[in-house]
Amino acid sequence: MSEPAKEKEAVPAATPANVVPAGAAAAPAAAAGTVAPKPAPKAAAKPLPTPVFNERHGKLILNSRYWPTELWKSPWSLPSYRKGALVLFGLIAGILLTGAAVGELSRWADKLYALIAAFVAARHWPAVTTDAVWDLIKILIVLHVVLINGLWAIWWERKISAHIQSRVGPTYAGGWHGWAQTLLDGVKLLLKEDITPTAADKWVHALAPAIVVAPVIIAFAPVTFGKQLAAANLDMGVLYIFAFAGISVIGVIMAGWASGNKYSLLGGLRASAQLVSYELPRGFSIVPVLMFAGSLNLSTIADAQAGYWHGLPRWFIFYPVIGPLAFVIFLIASVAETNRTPFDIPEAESELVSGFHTEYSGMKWSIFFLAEYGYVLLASFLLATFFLGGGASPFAFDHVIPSWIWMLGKAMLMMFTFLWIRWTFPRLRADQLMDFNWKFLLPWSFANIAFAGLFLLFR
Amino acid sequence: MIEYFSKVFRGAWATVAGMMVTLKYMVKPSVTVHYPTEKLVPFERFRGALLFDPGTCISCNLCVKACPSTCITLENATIPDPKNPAIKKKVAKVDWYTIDFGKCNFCRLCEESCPTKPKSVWHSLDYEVVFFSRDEMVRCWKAGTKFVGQYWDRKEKAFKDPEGQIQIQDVQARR
Amino acid sequence: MGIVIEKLPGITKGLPGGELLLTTADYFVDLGRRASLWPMTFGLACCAIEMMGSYASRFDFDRMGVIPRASPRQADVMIVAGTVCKKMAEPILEIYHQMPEPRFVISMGSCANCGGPYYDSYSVLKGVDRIVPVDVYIAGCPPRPEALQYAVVKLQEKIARMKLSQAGGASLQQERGSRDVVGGAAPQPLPGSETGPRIEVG
Amino acid sequence: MNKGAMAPDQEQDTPLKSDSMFINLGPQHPSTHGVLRVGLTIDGEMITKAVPDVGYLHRGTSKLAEVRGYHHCVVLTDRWDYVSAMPNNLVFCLAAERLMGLNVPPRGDVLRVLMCELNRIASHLLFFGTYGIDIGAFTPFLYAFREREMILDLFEMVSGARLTYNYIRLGGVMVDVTDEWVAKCREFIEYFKPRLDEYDTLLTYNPIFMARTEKVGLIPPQTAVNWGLSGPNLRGSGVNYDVRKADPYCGYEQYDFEIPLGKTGSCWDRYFCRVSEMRQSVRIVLQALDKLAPGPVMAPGVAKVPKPQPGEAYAHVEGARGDLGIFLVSDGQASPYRMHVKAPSFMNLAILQELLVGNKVSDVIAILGSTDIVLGEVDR
Amino acid sequence: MTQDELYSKLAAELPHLEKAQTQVKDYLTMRLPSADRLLETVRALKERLGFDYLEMVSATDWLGPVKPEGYIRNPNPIVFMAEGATPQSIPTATPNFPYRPMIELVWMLANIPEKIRLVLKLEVPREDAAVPSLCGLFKAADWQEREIYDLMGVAFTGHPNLTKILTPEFLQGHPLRKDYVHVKDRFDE
Repeated sequence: MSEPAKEKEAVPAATPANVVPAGAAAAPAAAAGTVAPKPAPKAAAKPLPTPVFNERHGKLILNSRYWPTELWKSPWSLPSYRKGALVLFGLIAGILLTGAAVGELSRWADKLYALIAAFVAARHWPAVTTDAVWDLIKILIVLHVVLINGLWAIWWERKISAHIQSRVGPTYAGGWHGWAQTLLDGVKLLLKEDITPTAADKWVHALAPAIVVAPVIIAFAPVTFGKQLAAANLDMGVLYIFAFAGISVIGVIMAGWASGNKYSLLGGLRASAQLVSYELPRGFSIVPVLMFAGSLNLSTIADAQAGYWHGLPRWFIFYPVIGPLAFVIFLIASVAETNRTPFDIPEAESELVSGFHTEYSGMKWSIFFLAEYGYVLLASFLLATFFLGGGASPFAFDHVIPSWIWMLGKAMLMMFTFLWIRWTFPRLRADQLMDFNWKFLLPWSFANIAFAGLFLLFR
Repeated sequence: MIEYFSKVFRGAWATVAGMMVTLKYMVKPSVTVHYPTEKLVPFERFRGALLFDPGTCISCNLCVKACPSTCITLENATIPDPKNPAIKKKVAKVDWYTIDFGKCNFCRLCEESCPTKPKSVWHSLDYEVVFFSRDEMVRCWKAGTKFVGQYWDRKEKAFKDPEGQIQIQDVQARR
Repeated sequence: MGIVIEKLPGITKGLPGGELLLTTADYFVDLGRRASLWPMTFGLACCAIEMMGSYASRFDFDRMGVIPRASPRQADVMIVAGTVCKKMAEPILEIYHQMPEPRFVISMGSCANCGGPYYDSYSVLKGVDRIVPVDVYIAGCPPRPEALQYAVVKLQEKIARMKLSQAGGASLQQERGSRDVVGGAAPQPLPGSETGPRIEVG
Repeated sequence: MNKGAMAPDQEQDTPLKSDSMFINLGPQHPSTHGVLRVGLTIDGEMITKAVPDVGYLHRGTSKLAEVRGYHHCVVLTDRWDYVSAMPNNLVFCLAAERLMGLNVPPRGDVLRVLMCELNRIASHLLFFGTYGIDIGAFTPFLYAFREREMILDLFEMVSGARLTYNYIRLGGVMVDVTDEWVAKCREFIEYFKPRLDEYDTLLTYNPIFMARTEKVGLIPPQTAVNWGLSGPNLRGSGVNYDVRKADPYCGYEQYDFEIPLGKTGSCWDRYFCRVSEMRQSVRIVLQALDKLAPGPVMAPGVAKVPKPQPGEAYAHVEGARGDLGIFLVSDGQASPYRMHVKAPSFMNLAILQELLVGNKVSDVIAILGSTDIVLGEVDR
Repeated sequence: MTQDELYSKLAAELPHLEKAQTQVKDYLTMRLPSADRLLETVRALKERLGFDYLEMVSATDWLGPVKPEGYIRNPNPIVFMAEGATPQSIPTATPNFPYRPMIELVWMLANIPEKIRLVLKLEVPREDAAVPSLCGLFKAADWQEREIYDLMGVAFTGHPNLTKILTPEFLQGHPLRKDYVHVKDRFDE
């Protein structure tokens, strides 16, 4: 069975010469009655037709193996690459143009409010109805920001991670670049069997997702989405957000404990330690911002960064030393707060299977993800507000693009940073995570407050 | 102090350098093959699903002996002896031939041992072979059966064409 | 959700316009189930490497919405990739029971199909369909990643044929005897049935 | 999941402590690399006892080999260390060739070396990727697989399969390589060299990765030798033992390469040994490509059903995971009378029961991953 | 060190070792006359001759050709075929081959700095086969001896944890013994 290759190659070359005798020998061969292999090939008389590649079930790639060496040599010669770049450019241009056409959203909001007020007045309803309806609309909008953000962020994360990893990500669901992937995942998860393990504490197990997701929705109330565009213009907005965001950790511990699984318990405990610790540098890192802005109101903080220094926007991140340091600490602490790599020890897939949500299935499980991405969005908006000037345009000459487009753009940029960090780094160990927090982030955030104080003192 | 700062700086630099690597690959074209719409054709030597040509087989039993997992079985064709019709005489033709794809190793030992030219049993390039029941794993060939063979459905007691196999080539190449 | 899926279709069917409603619901339910089949990261042997390969850049399972989940609670499909040994049979059964309905099983490679090269080994289970019902078997030793993707495409086609109004709704395995059953008897997931293929010792 | 599988008597082995807890890792766990089960008894964060439990992939290959022919056994060997099957094929063929007295032609030897080194790169790439996942970095896995697919393409081109090659046969190799293949191989090597530096940026010198793996899972050289470790696990401890140098086969003595050694025997050292071995393998591949002189690739007169003279032979090669040996006994029949596999992963896994004790729970995965075991080879 | 040098050294240091009749190809193979002196010999080899790396522990059952009852026959499930599957070729006994009811244990020791290996052989009777364990000298012997115990049924006296390692709990017998008969379990219906 293991003939030398040379011999094997030699045989087909010799066959044409044997065609005539083989054909003559074919007739008696059928009745020969022996099973011994005959060297004279009787079927060689009838040469087989050339193989036809079958393109019925999809385009066949014959000469390429999609090696990076051939694809990366000249990417612009690939039609798909050109098309992708064009689509991306078109999308950005379209969003900018739409923004320019729509203008400031707060203007439309005022008009809507006036419309409701006129409607209420026309019906002779009590005047408080106007505010009630208006608040209801704002609540619905904020609620949907969180919900739609889940759909969008997961899709975006899958696409971004895929492209980082030389893949393409969801493609088929919904047709265009898998836009409906998360939606369909949601449909499926909604209809999955909802398992409560026998070892679980039934009520706590069911309550935990709600306790995780409710604070993030509540915490979105004072977030500004642009100029004069916040559901609640709270004077202590920063404190409010931090206070509510801290509640979720209770849900995480409940989830870990109630599952009756050791991995979940470990995940829950790790999460509690981590989330509580990282609250501190996260809070302290923005103290310099508050000192410069002199307010806890998010809109005021954003407005305090308006204006330009010789074309460079007066955003807080551009303050020498203090700004970048505060930004980096806040970013790192936010990544840790959202349980994402490199700080994802509570749900470390390779160690704790899925951490505190190991035993959750179906919709309960997806609610955890909704909360996680809600926090990512919240952190992105906070980063944009505190450090990137909120809705301020980066260009002094720009008066066309409205503030909500800039705000959204900056928030998405920050979100991309979150994803980028996640798909680049390995995970820290639990004790190293604590070391990093207590020995690096926290001292430096204190030092940063001192720097800011000195700066303000000698300004 | 300097040591501390240099350590922090080095750590930060390594971190940023790592992020630059991922960013670099993000803007490069992806290497993905969009499988159901684009399909790689395997290389010529690929060991895909086995095919069999009942026309050329001389029923020599070499492939049966070569198979490491005894997934091949065959039976000689017989003709009645002209002198004594009661005695069946074996001829160098195959009566039927089966391959159990459930056991098959895809190791090419059967193809290498096949003495006929062209090969009677050979690896095609078809890799898209799935089954929905155990019956479909056993492919049978008789004289006149197509190269891909048929399977015996025990529930319906009939030979059926395999449905889970997409053929990449219409006529399968053989060495 | 169990009640909604199991009982509601029967009730809806009786209502006026119920059939239409069910058909529409079927469409979306099937769409959702088809588009997001999440397998477990559950490798046994050689085929697991090809399974990993199919998640990797060249073949990118994520395009079809297939992303691996580490916990069986969040998984829809179990890809039995590799030789199932008798010692491993119990954990596999346990994992299968931990998965929520509707759940599917893909048997990948010759070993999982019916023992493959270890057909006469004393410690290898002769096919994973002896302990769990299998939806799709893949030939190959190991199959190429495309073959796994093809199996997922076939599984999606199978899911598209699922109807909410059917009894049980979720379990599709009864539709066709995926176990080696003559006469289409209902599969029994536990070992101990006498319907498996004949095995002789010696 | 996975709860309650451990027998209660094993929990009672430790003296009763109110705060010790039993954790069952596997057999289905995302980072046990297959079907390994480790029973961990922990006291707080510290591991007091670790019991690796193997056999979930025991397929009885040694028993099966006693009724298979020699050519059939090569097919079985593919499936021990399924990540690097070429050295498996090679070691069986070497042992059987010693029994039969076959001499492989030079080109066959060069091809064997070439394939084994390519396969070593593929295997270490898989380690690189999965170790990244163990530590929490997902992207290196995808990058490693992107490069690995190219090697698998090369293998598919020459042998027709992506994992279970059955390429190295008794007396030589299955088939000769073509010029096109050689060109493709060179193209891959040229592409691969700069990628290794990127891996270093991405993972090797990443501060988080180094913090996770340095000073973790230390194996002193004496311990490593006493436990019979081999491969990068042994060399990570600084013991210079490589079968390619210590007991050369297939003409490895003609190649110019170095044996990368670690310093402290930590997880990072073991990891770095593998990454450095990839560079050395690249060197060997380039040399082997230059060495390819025309000639036969198969020894003449290999029987279809070989029946070697009664005798015993031992052959070992440096597989991707270490010193892979085969002890083959023939009684003159067409099947081996006894085949014993000395599997490096089996030995590398055994040390876990000592290595894990005293470490933190979070380090289990880092240590387990750094030993780079393949369960198919552990259990056979 | 070459093999001849090693042989002369062994003859001087450990005279009770004999050169084995069947040499493992390309390695010096020595035979121990009895199990009593195993520990002493290996300790001397380890401490005096530097063989501190236990490479392999193996065992061969010399009873005769393997019994077909040790394998599961899983016929081709083809209903229209009476025979089922192609019968396996079970090896037969080689004439004039010294089959005997003994189990031969094989140890392979290596001296890493000297690049030399030594094979030790020891024959014990099949019934209640027992040899001293090398666990005290080599940790590497731990799992290898368990494997041999599990598959071949050789008891290693003094092993700290001599339990099954590879085969499932319910498997009866030692599969690599030549007279192993597979007992149907609940997974082989």
